[in-house]
Amino acid sequence: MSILIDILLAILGVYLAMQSLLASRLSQSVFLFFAFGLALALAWVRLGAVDVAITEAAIAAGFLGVLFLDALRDFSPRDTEEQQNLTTVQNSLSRKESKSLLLPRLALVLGLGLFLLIALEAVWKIPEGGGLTAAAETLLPESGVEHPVTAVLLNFRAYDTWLEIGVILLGLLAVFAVGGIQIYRKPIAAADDPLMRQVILFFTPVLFLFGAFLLYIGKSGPGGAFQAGVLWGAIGILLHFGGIPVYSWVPRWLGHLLLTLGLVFFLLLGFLFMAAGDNLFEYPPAYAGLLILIVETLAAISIAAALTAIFANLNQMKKEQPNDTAQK
Amino acid sequence: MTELPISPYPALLVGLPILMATLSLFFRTRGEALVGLIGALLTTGLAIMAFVEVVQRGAVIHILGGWEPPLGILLRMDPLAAVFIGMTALVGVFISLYAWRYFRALETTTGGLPLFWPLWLFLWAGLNGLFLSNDLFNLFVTIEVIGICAVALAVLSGKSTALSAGLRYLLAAITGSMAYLFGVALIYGSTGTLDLGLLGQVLEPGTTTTFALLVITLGLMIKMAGFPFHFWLPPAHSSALAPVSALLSALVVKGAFYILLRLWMEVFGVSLTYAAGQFIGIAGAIAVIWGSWQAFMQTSLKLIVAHSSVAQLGYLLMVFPLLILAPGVTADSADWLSSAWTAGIYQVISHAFAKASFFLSAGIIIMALGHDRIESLRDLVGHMRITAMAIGIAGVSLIGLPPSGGFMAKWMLLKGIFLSGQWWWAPVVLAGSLLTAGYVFMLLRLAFAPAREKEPFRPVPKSLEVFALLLALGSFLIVFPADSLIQFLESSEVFGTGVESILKGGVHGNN
Amino acid sequence: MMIKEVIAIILLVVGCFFFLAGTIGVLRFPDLFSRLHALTKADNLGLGFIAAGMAVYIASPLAALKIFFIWLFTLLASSTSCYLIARFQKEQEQSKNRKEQG
Amino acid sequence: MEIYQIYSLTSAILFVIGLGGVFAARHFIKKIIATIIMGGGVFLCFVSFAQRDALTFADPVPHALVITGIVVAVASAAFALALARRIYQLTGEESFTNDK
Repeated sequence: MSILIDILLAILGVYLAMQSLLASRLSQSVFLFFAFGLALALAWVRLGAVDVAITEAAIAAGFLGVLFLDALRDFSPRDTEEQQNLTTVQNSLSRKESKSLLLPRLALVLGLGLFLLIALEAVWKIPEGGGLTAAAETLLPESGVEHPVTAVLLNFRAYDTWLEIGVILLGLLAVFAVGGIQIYRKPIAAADDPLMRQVILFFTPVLFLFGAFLLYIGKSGPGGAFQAGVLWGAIGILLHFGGIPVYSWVPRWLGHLLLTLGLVFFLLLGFLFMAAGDNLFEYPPAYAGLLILIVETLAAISIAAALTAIFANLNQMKKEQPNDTAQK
Repeated sequence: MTELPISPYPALLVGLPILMATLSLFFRTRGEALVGLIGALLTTGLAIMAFVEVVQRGAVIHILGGWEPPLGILLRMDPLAAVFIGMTALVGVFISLYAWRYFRALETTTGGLPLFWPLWLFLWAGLNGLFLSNDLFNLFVTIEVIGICAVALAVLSGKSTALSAGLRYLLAAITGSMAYLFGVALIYGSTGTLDLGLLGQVLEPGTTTTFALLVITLGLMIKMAGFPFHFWLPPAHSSALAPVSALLSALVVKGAFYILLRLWMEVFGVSLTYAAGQFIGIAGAIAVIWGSWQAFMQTSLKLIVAHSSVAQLGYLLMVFPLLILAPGVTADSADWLSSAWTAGIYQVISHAFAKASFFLSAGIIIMALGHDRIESLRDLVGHMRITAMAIGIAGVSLIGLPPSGGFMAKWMLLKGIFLSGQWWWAPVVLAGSLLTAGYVFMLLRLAFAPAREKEPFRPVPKSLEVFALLLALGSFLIVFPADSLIQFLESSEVFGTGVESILKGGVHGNN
Repeated sequence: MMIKEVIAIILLVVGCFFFLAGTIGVLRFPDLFSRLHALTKADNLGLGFIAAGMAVYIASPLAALKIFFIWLFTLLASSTSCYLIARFQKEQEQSKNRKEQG
Repeated sequence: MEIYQIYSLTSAILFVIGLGGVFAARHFIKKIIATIIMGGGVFLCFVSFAQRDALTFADPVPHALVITGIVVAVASAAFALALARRIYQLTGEESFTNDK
């Protein structure tokens, strides 16, 4: 019985993935992709990966979904018209064009099919590896936290996590590199709606509390810096939507401080203990729990700041006026 | 594994540039550049100290968090990693100095470009992290750091051609790293470890391993622009700003090659067959011919140099068929392995110096002329003696004429080819060199030709030209310490080894 | 089977019925406003029944409180977004009308 | 058939769908979505093996890796989106003009 749910979920996931790529309209594509993210989050829950589920729902489906929706506002209106034009044009063109496209498409489909078969065989015939559950279980008491995933993230493989916080900052720097550092303008399409403002103001403390809860609970259960950071980031994004660009209130140096806090503190703490001991990120077991909590809090603040800034910056990349001459 | 001495350098090599990068964020244009340059100089100093440490103590490790593999992550700096880190530092410091001057010169026209320094230092940290990493997943994180930095740097100019090329580059990079990560997932699932050293011992041949090898190789081939995945490289490299182009082609693509080399030699030996080596060699051979021919056909300087990168990376791939031994050949009897390794390493280093110099020179010419159409190079010698010299010297190294590093690489490659009896690669090497000579001499002929009309050569800071020349000279100077360098490398576990492919159960690992 | 399970199952079935009705409404109704109507009203009711069913099934006050909050927040979020979508659509139509007239 | 096998097979399918999408889709946004679907497949693969190797709890290492991976993938996707929007802003192009 329970396996039926998994099969249905798997089929749903594959269907949504296919459809989001095949959908003729861009908005359909994005909404189906949203649904795909949520289906994937369900799959994580089925597989007992609650941490991953929260992360997926919050950042991959939630944050990324918001970015895509925001992009839709820009791309979409022309896209629908173009699609209609395209279909009429295609009917006349398709004869000519399909011949030149048929062969590469056939090759692509055949190649992918073959690749899929080998891939399926490879995952089907995978030998039992055993994983690292046993090792993690033995060393868990020394890590300073009770939740194994947090132990891996912030102690056993803290280096990866540190670099990952760096990657989020880099993502923001990259977005800056595209559009220039212009986060201080007013948001585009801020809601002037009184109801939305009220709801946003209501949700702000709720989200903050929930984020803090996730941060604290990460020590012993699913939750932690990333999930909390995304929730706090959601506050910034919501406020931005509600016409309150929190980011523009913050002076430049403070903004950069918030952005880099997690990364730099994590590293400096690592260097500090490296000076005392042997290795980077080696925490004394007695203080490990406390240190991890501090590192996580600062990381969550940095992640929240970075996500807010990414959104605020992307929000401004609206095409000012549809340039009709550029469009063929 | 733990018997190797522990050293703080590996951690510092990653940590310091990132610290300086975040610090530089707090300053505006001039201050950012100053902090960035200081960061670059400090990192170079650190890299040299780390290199000396490895020379004195042999391979060193750093056990991050004090947790040993398989649960923890190990950084390992063996002579091979040390050479790559040293190369990055030497090339990087000249590019940094050039960039410092270059952006100062640009400041008057564009008001300066922020973000170059933090991104470049992040990139440097990523490269160091990649060369040091001994963990499959950590390698993924480092290539992502490198990928995002590289694309962000490539689009810094903000021109729409650069953005378009950048998006293509980014999509290729993400696809490549996802393919790589799929392989990592399968490897982890079948072995329960991510540590390269442990994997080399426990990995067993089978369908899953072979498929993992296939997707990892495909992913890395996309990342290093190996044929037929080279499509993103020429537009991305040619549309970036000069110091960035130099970084991208001299250093970034080498990262993927380094992982490929390490994984093939240290981890996937059990699944590699003779045919796999031949396949990747063919891809390299096609890249050499195709890239050189395309370079020959271009009419703008940066496009020539960018296409030439495709060809020069092809030579790197041609090392693999020599390292994968035919069935029945043992590693002891294969006396060409050392030559093949030397060829690979020297190709990496000499290409890094020569190509960086080439791109920096192109940047100088663009700065002087406002464009880089090659007809305008007429009488370059008369106007910019030093740049012309840099182009000439770097070109000679690319062709592989003695006594350059490029010559050393190609000579050793040919030596390996003939010793191993795989003579069919030899015409490719020679044809590639001839084509390279074609476009390099075409450029030089123009440079010496008398000017038809007065081209308005704007004055360019002399120091820029000097840095480009020094890099070009570097591609010659690396030949002198060759003996001691090879000796040093031979103390690395992996250097000079080959993969014996006798009676290995895997199916053909590559197509 | 215990009495609480029976109650839980009944509540869940009723919840599913409303979800089904809401989904059919989204698929079959002709325009955006009636679709929104089906979606938010029927689905929120359905979610409420399912939440109640789960609360009865788990039978722990703390969990019941959590489930209640889930329902409450969903209610708030979905009614706000419903209102915003409807408003957006209305504005679009108005501007379209103006364009056609002017 | 174990539960994890359903998901590991699905992971391969998703990976291939995403891979195909990266090459075949034309619109920038769809290409970006395709890369994320690819990533979703890869992460599913990791987590399905974590469930297989569960003792008292599921293998935490893949979970941690996947969390890292998701965040990294999202950062690059946000960057790609920024590029796509900027290109559209500057040129009005929604797909690579000389795409194969």
